[in-house]
Amino acid sequence: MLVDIHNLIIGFDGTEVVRGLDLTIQRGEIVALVGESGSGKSVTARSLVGLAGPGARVTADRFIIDGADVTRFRERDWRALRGRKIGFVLQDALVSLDPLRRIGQQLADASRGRASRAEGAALLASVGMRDAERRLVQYPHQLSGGLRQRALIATAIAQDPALVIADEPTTALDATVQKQILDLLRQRRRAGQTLLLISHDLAIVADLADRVLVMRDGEVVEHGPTAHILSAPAHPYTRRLLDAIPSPRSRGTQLTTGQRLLPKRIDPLHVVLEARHLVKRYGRDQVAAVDDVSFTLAAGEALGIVGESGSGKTTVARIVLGLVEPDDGRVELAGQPWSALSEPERRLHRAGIQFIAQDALSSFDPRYDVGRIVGETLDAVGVFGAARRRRVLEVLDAVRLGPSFLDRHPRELSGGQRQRVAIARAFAPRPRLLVADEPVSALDVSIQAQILDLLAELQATSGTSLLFISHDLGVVQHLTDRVLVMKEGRVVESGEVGSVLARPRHPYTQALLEALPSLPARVRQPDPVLERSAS
Amino acid sequence: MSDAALLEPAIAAPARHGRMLRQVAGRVASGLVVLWAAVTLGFVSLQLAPGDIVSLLIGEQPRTPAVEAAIRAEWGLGDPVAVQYLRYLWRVLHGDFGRSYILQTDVSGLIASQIWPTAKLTAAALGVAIVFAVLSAVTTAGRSWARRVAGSVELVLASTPSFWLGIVLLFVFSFTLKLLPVAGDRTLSALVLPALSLGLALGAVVGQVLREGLERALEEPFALTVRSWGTTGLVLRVRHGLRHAALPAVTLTGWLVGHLLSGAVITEQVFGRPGLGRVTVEAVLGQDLPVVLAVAILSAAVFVVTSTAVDILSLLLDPRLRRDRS
Amino acid sequence: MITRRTLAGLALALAFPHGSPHAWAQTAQPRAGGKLVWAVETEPTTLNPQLNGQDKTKLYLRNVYESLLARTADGGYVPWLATSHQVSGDGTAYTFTLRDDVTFSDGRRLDADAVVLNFTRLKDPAYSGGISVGPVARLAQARALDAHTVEFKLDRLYAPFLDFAASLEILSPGAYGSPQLKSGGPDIAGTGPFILVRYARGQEIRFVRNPAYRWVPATAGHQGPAYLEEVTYRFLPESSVRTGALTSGQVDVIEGVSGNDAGLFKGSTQFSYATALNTGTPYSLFWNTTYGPTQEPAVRRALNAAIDVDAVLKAVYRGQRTRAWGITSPIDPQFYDRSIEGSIAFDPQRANRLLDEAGWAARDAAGFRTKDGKRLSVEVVQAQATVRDQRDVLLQALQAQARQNAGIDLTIAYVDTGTYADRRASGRFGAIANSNTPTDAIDIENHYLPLDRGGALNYSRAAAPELLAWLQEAAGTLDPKARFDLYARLQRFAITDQAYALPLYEPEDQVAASTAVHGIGFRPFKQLPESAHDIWIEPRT
Amino acid sequence: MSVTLALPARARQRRTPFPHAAALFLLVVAIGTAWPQVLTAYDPIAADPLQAQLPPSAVHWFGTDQLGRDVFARVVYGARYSMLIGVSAVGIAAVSGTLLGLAAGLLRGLADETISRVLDVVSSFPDLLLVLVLISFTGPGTSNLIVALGAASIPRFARVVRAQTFVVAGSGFVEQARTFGLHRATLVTRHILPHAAARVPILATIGLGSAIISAAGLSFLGMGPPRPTPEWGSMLAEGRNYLRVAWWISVWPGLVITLTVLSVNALGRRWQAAFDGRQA
Repeated sequence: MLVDIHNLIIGFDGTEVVRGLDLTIQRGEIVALVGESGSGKSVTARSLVGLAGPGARVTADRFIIDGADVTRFRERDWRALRGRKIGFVLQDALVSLDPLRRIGQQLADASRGRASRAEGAALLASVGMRDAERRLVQYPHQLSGGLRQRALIATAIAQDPALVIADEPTTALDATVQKQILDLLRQRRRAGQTLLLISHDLAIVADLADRVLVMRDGEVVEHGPTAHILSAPAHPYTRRLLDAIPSPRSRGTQLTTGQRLLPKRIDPLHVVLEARHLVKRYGRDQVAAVDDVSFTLAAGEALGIVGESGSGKTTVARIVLGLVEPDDGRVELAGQPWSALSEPERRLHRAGIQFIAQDALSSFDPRYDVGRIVGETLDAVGVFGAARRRRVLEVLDAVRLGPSFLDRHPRELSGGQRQRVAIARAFAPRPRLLVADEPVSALDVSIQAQILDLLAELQATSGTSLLFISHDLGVVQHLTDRVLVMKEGRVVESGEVGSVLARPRHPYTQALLEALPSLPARVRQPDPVLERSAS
Repeated sequence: MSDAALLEPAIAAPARHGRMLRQVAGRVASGLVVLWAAVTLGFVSLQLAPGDIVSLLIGEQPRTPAVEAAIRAEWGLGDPVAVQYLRYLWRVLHGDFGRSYILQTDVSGLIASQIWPTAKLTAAALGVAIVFAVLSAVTTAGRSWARRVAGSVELVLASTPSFWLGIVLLFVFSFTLKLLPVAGDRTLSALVLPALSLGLALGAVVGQVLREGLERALEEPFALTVRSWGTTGLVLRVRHGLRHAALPAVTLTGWLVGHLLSGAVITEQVFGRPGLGRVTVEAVLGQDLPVVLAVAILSAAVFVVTSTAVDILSLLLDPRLRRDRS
Repeated sequence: MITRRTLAGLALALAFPHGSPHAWAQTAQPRAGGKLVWAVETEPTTLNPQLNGQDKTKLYLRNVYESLLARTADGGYVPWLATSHQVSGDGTAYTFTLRDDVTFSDGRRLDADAVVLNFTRLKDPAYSGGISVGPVARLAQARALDAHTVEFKLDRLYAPFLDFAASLEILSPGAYGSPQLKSGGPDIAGTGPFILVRYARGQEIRFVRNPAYRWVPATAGHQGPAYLEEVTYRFLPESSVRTGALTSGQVDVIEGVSGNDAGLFKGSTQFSYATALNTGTPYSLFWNTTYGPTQEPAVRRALNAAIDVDAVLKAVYRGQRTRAWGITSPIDPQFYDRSIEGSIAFDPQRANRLLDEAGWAARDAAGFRTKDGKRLSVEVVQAQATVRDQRDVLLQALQAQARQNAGIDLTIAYVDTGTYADRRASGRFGAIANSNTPTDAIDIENHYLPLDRGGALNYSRAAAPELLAWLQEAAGTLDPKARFDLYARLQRFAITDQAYALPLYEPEDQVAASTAVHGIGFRPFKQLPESAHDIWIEPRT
Repeated sequence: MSVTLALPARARQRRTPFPHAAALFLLVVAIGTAWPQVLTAYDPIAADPLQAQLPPSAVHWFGTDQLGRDVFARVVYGARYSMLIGVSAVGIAAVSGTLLGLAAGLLRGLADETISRVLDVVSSFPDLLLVLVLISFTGPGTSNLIVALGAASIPRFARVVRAQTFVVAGSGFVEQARTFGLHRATLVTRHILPHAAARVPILATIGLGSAIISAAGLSFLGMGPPRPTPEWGSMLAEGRNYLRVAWWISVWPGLVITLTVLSVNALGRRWQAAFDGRQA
């Protein structure tokens, strides 16, 4: 047995963030720790290399790594263990590798100066990097995200450790790149590498891990073989996590409750938004970020734009919002010119088109409380005084935030609550069109589920059209009616969600779909425990 | 495929091409503009100087028409202003800053003879500042009590006027303990107190920036990665952290070189050291404009040189600023 | 005919705690070699000794530049570059016979033409500015009678001329073609025991021994070249810094010791300390008689009575300076009339009574006297460049005295040299404080001749006809007794009757040195520190 | 010499020591500035030659100086000049700097380019030297000192405000606010100005510390108010020659300058920490 931990407790300043955790890892096995943010999974992983953090108090009844009792370890013992017995891979190598040192230098550092140039190149080759010699003299920022992550993995295995811990190794990556990294880890597993995988995403671990531990609030709520946990989860939390993952199957139902959504009132004859041949170029070389993009959006309809980073989807959103002028093409709102208007003219109509940004917090004036934030959109429609207060309370109530939130400051709110405030603000002036740019991608999956349910509900009840930008195919197919797949500024495929995703014609769409991790089918059981109130 | 997840890619990649070279070139160009502005300012101020040039020249001697005529002829004051301006530019281009009316001497020669003691003092003070900053930052970053003590010491040092620090150091080390000489610029020991009183305040400020940078670097995810390789704390601090922290500190230090120059003005006065500072003070008090302006132009030139050096040093320190080779 | 001044003067007013400078020399045998570092207070405005009016620079300029005759303690003249001199019976022709073995350090020989060139060029205002209207203006013609004889002719008798001609520093003829002529410097060769090799402004001035030097004046301590190989004067304007530099061994000698620091060296076994009062006009505050309230004699008298000079000197200089009373130095062997001493009494009641009677009876909110709504305000204009010897502190003390004792607002304006010249020329100032060291009554002429008649330093702008009459009469006679009486009358008139000036203290030189340094002395008669020719250093063990 | 302490920082690192002592000390300085006679009965310019250079005692708490003036009284009255010069200089710099920076940040283009160039030229001189150059034109004196010091630190404020204006104008909430259809003037006054200028009072507080040091330094060099004005820097300069025999003449004013600047800096940084904490 490589790792044997019994009753692990980790505390900071008297607060226990991990309680009574048992973890065993056999050689050659892949174990996954799964949980949402704050579940204690990362600090557990870090405690395995003695890096739980400054001020951490780590105790355990039994804590044995490769036969050594680490409860008596001092710093120098830990240093001897790190890298040699346990390698560590963090998410996003852009910040997890020293940006000021060359890859080759870092490989040498990681092997404690023992790896020669040739060995460094061999290490890079072993993680699937071609041109290894050239990569050695490059800096992390000169590599693409996937290559960087491979280089980071190479540093972790430089001293051929018995165990590699990968903490969210693919979180910051695009779906197709994410798949490549997962394939690499799968390869290493086949080569007999022991792996401890930390993730918030049950789907990612589904076809990689042998065993799964599901953590919540510092405790393991359920553990067992992966297939078993995923197909027949015993603990309600596990079930809720699984249910919260949007998928083709979840279309038309609430993710949190499984209940049917209200039917949408789509009026295909009433076109709210029409974009024609939009083109936007940037930089001195006039590279087209958006290249001949056209679409229409009907009243009450939800249109998804999906694509990886750099596909131009955000620029499209900004053009639609009138924040960026297109170089060519035009945008019309309800048949009236929009992109052709001057800003003062546009101002008169801005109340009808509202925006929800990915990062809700930065979209709030830091000096404002919730009441002022939500009320500000009502300036444009001339609602002041008591009427404004009434409307603000109304929309806050619609997003399940009570009057007590009125004078709260956004900094004091959780991520989910902030996004609710943003949604309330967007709906306050009763817009005809809502543009949402990655509104849920920074949220944990259970919170994401709540927000998606809320958006679906409000859209259906208000009849507002929705332009929904996302990198996440799962979210898009859950929420939207039609979809545009963008790549390098162009629309490569579009149509009804069901048909596009069921029968993708463009190879890129197919690759995106393939990269989606799939969960094994399971019998859906309605959850008896209702979602906790957001407050 | 682009790196940064949420950046629109078209903006970044080609624009980075040669950006740094352009930045350095731009820096030098704006430095030249600064120098030209300083030179022109010099000419204008001579024209606007209170009292006419002749009375400045005559100084304490009684004024007779004969004396006046002799001086007018000697200084060529009859030409049109534009001609005088062009001649002035031409002279400055050739390193000729004219004559000091009051000191009866060549300004360029005067400045040249004063540079060395000032350069010695500022270099020593810069050394003190850097050594203090690095030691204080590396040994105390991220260590709760030590950083607090060091932080307080730095706050006090940064709040202490260098001239008073100099006086106190003199009182303690020279007058009371008689360990170090009061004045002079010959022996190395005579440089100790001036360099300390000039350098410590700057060292304190740089030290704070360095420590903060170091602490920020140590909290970066890569620090965790590096530690997971089994690297020792000191290696992490020196090899990885210091370089990150050095970026803002180098920028600050480059800016502080100018401060050292102006600080030298006072320090030289306190310690009775010769140098540019003393000449400057006397020139300012005597409204000896040619000397003041030459010193100003010189310090602007020093600024241009140091800021270019800082840009190049940043380039060496941070590959991300260099043009992309991939 | 050789005229020798036989009037008894004060021999030496030196304060040598360990005896005379020669007594130092007896403790050991003089030794050639070594380098000396001497910290001095005053930076030269120019190194050309003919143009430089700063007495504090003479101690090092004299290392290089020499004059025709030297003086003895009693005011007599002895040979130097000239072996003898004669004055015609009517006092209008002066003949000097030069040594024939003197060379300048640039290799040129000292001959009659060189001396004539020195004197005639000095008359050129383009070269010498205001100096051209000084004593040299009396010179009608200078000519070489032969290679080694020079004759100077005056239009009419001018008694102080010999003092001037004998003391003018002789430059090499090569100097007059040098770009350094006005600023002075290594290019300007002299005949002295040392050669100027380096001048770095604000830092130091360095001299090396002139090995060819053979022509010492009769007053010198030894024959032949100087003992020291090299002597460097370092400019340290702050007195505390100079003191510290000497005590920490950074320098061997310092000049200018503050009253506070004198005690450190007096009676010390490690250091010697010597002082000598200067000749010439004491440091005095000259009240402007043509501008502002000081036009009224009553105000000037009140000012002189309101200031407790003794107490102020004691506080500022800790009792280390000598109170002055008259128009010339108490050590002047020829013309000092000591009956003036004690004639100005500190008497605040009198001061206030005088002012009340003069109509300055009202007081403003700040407590100052006023008349017709105008404050009784006198502005002392002081050139920043000439502040030394804690005179800024002294002026502040006077300011406080005037305010506290008589409600007079004495303001002090520190101005740059150009402004100072403007204010002086226009007469828009309340008072100016100054001292200067010329001897043979040239100092008195400087201060009391009308502005347009050679009164270059007539700060009180006094133009009473008596002054001109007395001074012309005195300059027109070679009878010392007659001159003495005339200057004594002028002194009574200017100080006691008219209160043109308030004499404060007699400037002096203070020299402190490590006891290893021997042979530091003061010039006979003129009392400034002598050149480094006789100085030698004991080998350090 | 004087160095600005305004540095980006995170809140928890800026727990400055002795805030209460600093506030208390500044209160005393403020009293000295407003009502010096509350703290001392002596006249700061009354000289008594017979009482010169007395060491500190019950009668003269800080001793007497070379002219027999009470050093404590001079230090107390000196607060007025040092604070007047510091506060006025910083006020000039803060107001003009904020306006210039906001103009550059909002107008962009040619206006920004022009303003930035001028600021570049001005700030390429070390600030004390710039002050010296200005003084060599205008001559020494209190008001000249204030103007020169103020002018020299305009770039410090203008740059921060300009950069901040850029950041705020491009930030999420301003972009969001544009989508509400707010008028440009509303946008600037409601969302941009308060944030762009938010740091100005803090900068000013910290700038006050360096202004006091610079002012004292210039007075030390003889460019401040004329004597016998009891300005701290010129007291230091006057007392320097008496250091060996009467340390108290220069040590007290120096100590008071240091404590004042230290207090201002400590409070300024605490404020900055709190501000950064709110921002984070």
